[in-house]
Amino acid sequence: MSSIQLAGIAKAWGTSRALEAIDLQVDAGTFCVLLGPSGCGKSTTLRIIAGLETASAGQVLIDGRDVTNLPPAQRGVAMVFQNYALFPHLNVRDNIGFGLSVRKVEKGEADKRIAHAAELLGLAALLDRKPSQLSGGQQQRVALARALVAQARVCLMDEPLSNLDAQLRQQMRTELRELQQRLGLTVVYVTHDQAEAMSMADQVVLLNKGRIEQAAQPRALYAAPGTTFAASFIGTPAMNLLQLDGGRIAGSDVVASPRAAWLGLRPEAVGLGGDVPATVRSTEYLGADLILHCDVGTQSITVRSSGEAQVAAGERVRLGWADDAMHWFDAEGRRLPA
Amino acid sequence: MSSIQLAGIAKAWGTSRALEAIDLQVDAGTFCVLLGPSGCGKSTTLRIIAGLETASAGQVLIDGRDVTNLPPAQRGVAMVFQNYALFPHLNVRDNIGFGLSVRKVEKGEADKRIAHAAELLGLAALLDRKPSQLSGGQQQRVALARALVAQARVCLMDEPLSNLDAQLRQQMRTELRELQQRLGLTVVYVTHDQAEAMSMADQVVLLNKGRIEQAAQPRALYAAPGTTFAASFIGTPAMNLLQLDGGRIAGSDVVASPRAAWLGLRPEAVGLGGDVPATVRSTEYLGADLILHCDVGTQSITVRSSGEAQVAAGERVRLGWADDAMHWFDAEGRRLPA
Amino acid sequence: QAPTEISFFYPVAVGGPITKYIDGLAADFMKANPGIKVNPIYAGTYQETIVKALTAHKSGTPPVTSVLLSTDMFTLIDEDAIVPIDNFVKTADDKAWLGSFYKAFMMNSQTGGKTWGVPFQRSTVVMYWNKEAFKEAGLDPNRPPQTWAELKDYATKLTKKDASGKVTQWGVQIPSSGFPYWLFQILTTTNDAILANDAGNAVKFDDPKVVEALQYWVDLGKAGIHPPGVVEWGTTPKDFFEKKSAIIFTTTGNLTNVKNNAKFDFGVAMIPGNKRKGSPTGGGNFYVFKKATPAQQEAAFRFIKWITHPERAALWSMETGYVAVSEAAYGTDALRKYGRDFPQALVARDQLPFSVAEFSTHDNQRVTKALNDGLQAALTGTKSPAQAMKDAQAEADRLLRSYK
Amino acid sequence: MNATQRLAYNEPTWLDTLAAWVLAIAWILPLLYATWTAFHPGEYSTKFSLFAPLTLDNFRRAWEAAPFARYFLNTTLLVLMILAVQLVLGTLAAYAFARFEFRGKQVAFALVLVQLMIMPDILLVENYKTMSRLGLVDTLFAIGLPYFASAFCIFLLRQTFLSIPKELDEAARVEGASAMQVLWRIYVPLAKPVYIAFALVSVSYHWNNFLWPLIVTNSVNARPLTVGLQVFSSVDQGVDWSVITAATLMTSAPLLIAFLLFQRQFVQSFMRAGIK
Amino acid sequence: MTRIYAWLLLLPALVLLAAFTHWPAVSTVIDSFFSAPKGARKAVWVGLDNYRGMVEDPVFWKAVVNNLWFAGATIPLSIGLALAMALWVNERIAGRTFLRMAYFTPTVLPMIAVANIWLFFYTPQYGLLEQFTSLLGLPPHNWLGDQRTALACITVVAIWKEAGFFMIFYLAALQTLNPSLREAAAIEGASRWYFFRRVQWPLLMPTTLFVLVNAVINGFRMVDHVFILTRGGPDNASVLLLYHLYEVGFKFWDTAYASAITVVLVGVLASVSLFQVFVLDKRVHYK
Ligand SMILES: Nc1ncnc2c1ncn2[C@@H]1O[C@H](COP(=O)(O)OP(=O)(O)OP(=O)(O)O)[C@@H](O)[C@H]1O
Ligand SMILES: Nc1ncnc2c1ncn2[C@@H]1O[C@H](COP(=O)(O)OP(=O)(O)OP(=O)(O)O)[C@@H](O)[C@H]1O
Ligand SMILES: [Mg+2]
Ligand SMILES: [Mg+2]
Repeated sequence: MSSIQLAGIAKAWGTSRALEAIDLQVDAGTFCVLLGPSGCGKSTTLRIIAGLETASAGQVLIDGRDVTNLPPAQRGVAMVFQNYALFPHLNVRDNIGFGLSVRKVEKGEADKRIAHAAELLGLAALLDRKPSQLSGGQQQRVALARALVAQARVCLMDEPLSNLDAQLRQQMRTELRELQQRLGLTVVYVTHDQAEAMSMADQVVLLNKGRIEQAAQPRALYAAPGTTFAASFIGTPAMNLLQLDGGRIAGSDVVASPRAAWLGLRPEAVGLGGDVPATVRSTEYLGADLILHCDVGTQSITVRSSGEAQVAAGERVRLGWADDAMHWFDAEGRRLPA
Repeated sequence: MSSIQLAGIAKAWGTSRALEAIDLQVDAGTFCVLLGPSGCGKSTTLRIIAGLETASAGQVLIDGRDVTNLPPAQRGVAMVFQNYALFPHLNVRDNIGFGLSVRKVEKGEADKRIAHAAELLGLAALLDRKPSQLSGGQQQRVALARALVAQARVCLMDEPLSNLDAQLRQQMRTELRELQQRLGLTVVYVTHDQAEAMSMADQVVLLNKGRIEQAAQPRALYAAPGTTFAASFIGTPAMNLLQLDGGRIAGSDVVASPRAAWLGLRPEAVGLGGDVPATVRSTEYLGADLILHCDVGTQSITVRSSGEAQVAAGERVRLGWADDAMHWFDAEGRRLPA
Repeated sequence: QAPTEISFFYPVAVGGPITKYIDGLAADFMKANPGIKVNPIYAGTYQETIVKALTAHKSGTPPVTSVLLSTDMFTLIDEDAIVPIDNFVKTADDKAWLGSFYKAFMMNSQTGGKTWGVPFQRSTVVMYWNKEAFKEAGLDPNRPPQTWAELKDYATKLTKKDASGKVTQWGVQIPSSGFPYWLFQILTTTNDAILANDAGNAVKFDDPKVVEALQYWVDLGKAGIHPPGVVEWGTTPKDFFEKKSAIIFTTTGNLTNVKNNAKFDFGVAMIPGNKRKGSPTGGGNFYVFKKATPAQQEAAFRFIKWITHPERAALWSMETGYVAVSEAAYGTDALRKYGRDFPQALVARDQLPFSVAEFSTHDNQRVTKALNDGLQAALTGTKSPAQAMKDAQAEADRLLRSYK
Repeated sequence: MNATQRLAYNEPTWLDTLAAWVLAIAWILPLLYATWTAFHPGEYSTKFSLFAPLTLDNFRRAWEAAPFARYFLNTTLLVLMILAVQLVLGTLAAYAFARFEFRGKQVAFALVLVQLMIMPDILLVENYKTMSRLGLVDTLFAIGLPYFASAFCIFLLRQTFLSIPKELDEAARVEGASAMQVLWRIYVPLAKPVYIAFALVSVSYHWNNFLWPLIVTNSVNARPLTVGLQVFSSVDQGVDWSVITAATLMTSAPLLIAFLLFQRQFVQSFMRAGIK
Repeated sequence: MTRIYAWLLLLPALVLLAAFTHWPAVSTVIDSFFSAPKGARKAVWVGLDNYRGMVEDPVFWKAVVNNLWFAGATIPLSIGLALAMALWVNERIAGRTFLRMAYFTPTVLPMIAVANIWLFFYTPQYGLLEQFTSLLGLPPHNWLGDQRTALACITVVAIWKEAGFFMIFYLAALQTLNPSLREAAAIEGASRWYFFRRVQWPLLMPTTLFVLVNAVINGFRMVDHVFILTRGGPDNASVLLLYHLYEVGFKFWDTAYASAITVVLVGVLASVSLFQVFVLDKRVHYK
């Protein structure tokens, strides 16, 4: 269990700058998720912590110790790769025990640790299989087991679930999170899936173009996105961002705030039966929910209503929302106090 | 625009039976989704329709014409493959126009059709790129465009979106569906993702172990799953299936139906504040929603509540649900009338 | 005292377990001469053996002695690789030994008044004929053709064609692949022409008698009694066994082979003469290398002398089919008995008095190639015999200029 | 499944099958001929008759013509030695080219590739000089030495190593493996098909190599099979096909049998090696 | 630090390459400017004399022309056949295992021995080829002994020896092609030929290139069979560059001239493969 600190970390390849002055504090025993769109520098950050990449500037501290110039093996970190990076020629046991045998951990001890990790992750019956004989979820667990047996203080994960199908992903999220809490690991976890970030993180670090856009607890991030970027990136369906034109929703008569440039409304905060007239452009049935895409003026509002609602495309509806459901942003996209 | 009919289609490889007597009717201009877990025979069914695989028994009719023994090219079908199967050495234009040039469609006409399809799918600016220079979503669109220019009456798709990331997948779903409706295509679409199936289909065909489990419209399927398999496969989080023991929820005092073996409850149909005592085992924050995993007796109930709810693991809560939210199943998993 | 060790390269050019014989001989020699250790090294074909020997020489570690083609003499002298045998001939016995070889074999072993090589596995070209074919053609099976004219006449009669006009049996066959010049010498010699001088620095390819000889060869082909084009040396004996050729010309070294494989009665005779009788000799000599120590050279000399002793020479001849190198060898009981049982074996010996040296000059391989190319050009019809020989002469003159 | 039910889109037609078989027969004809001739008396080497008597005499004669037992041993030792060294050196060099960044890499790689064209066969004289300077003439070691560093091997392994996902390397490093451990425990096992494929090529090349072994060896103790085989080629007495074919079969038998037994594995190795 | 490590890894291979490839090659170049040492005569500087001799050497030019023919025929034919073989055995063709083995066999047989078998095939009158052509009622022909056919004969042997080897590379490449490409083409109605021409062939381009370079190199170095079949004859009709080099170097012992020929040969081959590595390689890459 260790804390991680990044101080002024920057990274450039030639002239292209991937990261600019990242400052980050990950407390010991917490689950920190690096979230952001593709190419924003998540992997780069993670790899700099792991020591697989060298930072162009700045320092990496693990547990207060400056590890900036240490090779990966000496940083006391474990890592789970996006495609698991299991060794295809080794069976599950040898995959899990790879690091132990490299580090010449005594056989009895190694076997014990492997058995323990396999037990923990439900792999005990699969120890003699090759990775190719495992399902995606099982592979994922092997990768995790390999990271765990090292008993590293820090565990880094780069989109470990992105290759799994929806159901498995769901299940693995819960398992991962439980495990982290049980073992008290410090985890830095990369994903571009906001749902994953929200459901797992103690702290979500939202990256955009090599900078930290916002770093906060999931609830804080959801409740008070600091920028339109954060607002639209988090939540599914995404927050509606309605452009305001002279204090009204553009192209309509609906009055909003005169100070702001954008009005943000979460789809689940908008209800049918209010006083804002709208036209349903299309619907999306998801069983539990029915997603309505409506037009208000020139703006589009997505509404999440119950799956039992019977609304068809083309219908005219009236929408409504609570006052405290409104988020305001200025022209630069910065949040304005309510 | 064509209808498709499968009559008694079966397929076996050696002794292993992949499909057994599939009967299916896909109406012209509708969007039919083949849904099911891995290995249930979805791809096999699709490939038999395409003519890439021969059925061991049964007939395939397209627009009433028996095409069982025709080669793929003569069936008037187009297909989008899971990995797109784009020709890596051809640029986008030549990929889209491949079939036209095979069929020696006159140059002017071909160019017009390619331009039209590219326009439709927003590929106009990419026509000179190679597939390797495209993002996953763009590749997907090229594959779609290639299927469209053929102006085939039937379009078959085998998990076309499964290689895309969540956001892109979301967006492509909408686009695909819109396109199908605009062009009036008959689409048979394979997926193992129930959300995809629900949001896109006119008819969902749920396959299980080579048999049709249930074929119905999404709403019907969601509202009245015919079996516990259908019940648990569709919806996310999945429907709670509570085992009944002597008319009560197993391990508890909660009275249910004495006739049934299983009680099904959708997570969104369960509310906080009822009269069923439960313990929260864990929670999952998703922004808009908060998922609670609760224990009732020996059974587990998943509850979807609002994201704003403040419930922590270990808390004791009371749950409630409406009478008509209850689904009953017998010991064989068949639905019982309410 | 440690035994003197001598390495000895030898090629194998005939079938059978030759390496075994050689190893056996070396072992016998060592038993008789405990102070010398002979290390026989099989070195491939003749061509590969000289490649090996000269490569080794150039890099400073040649064998002490080697069996190489008699025609390699000039090359070896030019490379300064060998020493004359005369250096070691000291006693009267030695001199008698050196004088005991057939003159025909010594022609290739001496130049400039010195002896450079000792005949060992030597051969000559003879004529083989199929007696059954002779009978079928109405010829006397025991009377081979004696002259060019007769040869042509016989060959015409011996040539058989099938209904479609395709030849099924050629009258005569003279191989012309690999070393056509050697076979050509049976024609030039009998036409009384000598191709190269003793000093090995002048050739007479454009001598009218040479051209005439070549014309005769080419005419055999034109007459349809000799296979067209270049005839493969390696398959010629097989052609004979398969009755595809009634008369063939090839080395005496083939005798055992023909004896074992011909399923018909056959005869062996001297080359038909024209202006005179004659045939070239061929095969390998012993050479002693210069870079060996005097002690090794001396030991090699002892070995050579031992192995060419009549008894051994007779044995060697019978085992391999080579011509025994000295009169005395044919005087041994073993060979005499062999000759009685198998008189064909003696034809080569009888021909030796008429034999001439195998063609050899300075820059031998190049000059030879010029001749070979000319011969093949004429035989395949791309050049007239006169033109072919003129071109070959010009090339040879150019090559030999510096040795004058 | 009846004929009409076969979907024609990827099936070879009967014409393909015919052509493929004709070509295959033509390709294997020399081997068929060798087998025929080797097991029949000499007079049947040009005539084919069902009633030809069988014999092993040709093998006996071939076997006696040279010390083949020793040659077999030499060849086996030789190919194994060459292969082993090629693989070790090739692996190290390929690893350096595939996973290290250093100045002069391109140049060094080009220098390696040079050997693809300048085969040791052409440089006989110079190499012989070197061997005799080193006092190695007439040793198995000398036959192998010029081939020890194989550009083909380095090239092939480099390609393979490059195609191994970088994450595996990184994962191993995070687990604490040193560069050598990564090579030995990750790259080498993963490149196994390529090693097998290369082994096949290398072994068949050196099993059959002729000119250089001939030049650089003198004694039976160092001679490989092909040199022994030469006894039968181009002798004064003409070609004796019976013995030559017997010897050919005898000397190539180990390779042929190995290939027959393992052909599936070999072909698969080539495929998995993805040699392109 | 890693630099030193990398060079250490390369060291053994580079040392051996330098000793047995680079140094001999360089010293060959040097030798080509000297006369051949003969006996007591030492090598002397002769400048370009050896090269001038080469220009005037008709056999050299004959060898060049022959070799171009030889290479010009073996390269496309062996590659073409290899491709056809690979396409066949990549499918579910009857007797696939046998076919693969048959095609590959020549690679395993030693040329030095097998050339003698080919000698039998080409022998006039009772040779296998003659037996076959006479069945067809064709006139007899002396295949190796005729200037017009000798070169073709040795070319055929070379093709026979090479095609199966190249087949393996094509087969490996074909197996890595995505099978759904073929299905996609099938749905579009592409014939096999069309699919080959528009899809397989272009996608096999990198393999073709690799094979091509090997074929070119072999086109200039395969001479084992010439030693037994024709020895360059009749009248140099089938002489190839490396055979000529061998004759000059190891029969005529004109090592200086041989060096000059070596330099030319190496120059040609080096430029071919450098062209591949640095130019073509970049152009045909799709990934
Ligand atoms: N080795 C490299 N050389 C040059 N640029 C690189 C390299 N690796 C990454 N980059 C660039 O750095 C930026 C950040 O890359 P990074 O891989 O960290 O993104 P990411 O957030 O992980 O994206 P993704 O979600 O697609 O994995 C990108 O613009 C990328 O193109
Ligand atoms: N060529 C084949 N040979 C033998 N069995 C096959 C073959 N193709 C498919 N199968 C088997 O048939 C069954 C159905 O396969 P199919 O590919 O249709 O499943 P699927 O529903 O598409 O699964 P997935 O979601 O994993 O793609 C599986 O059990 C599979 O193992
Ligand atoms: Mg990344
Ligand atoms: Mg499938």
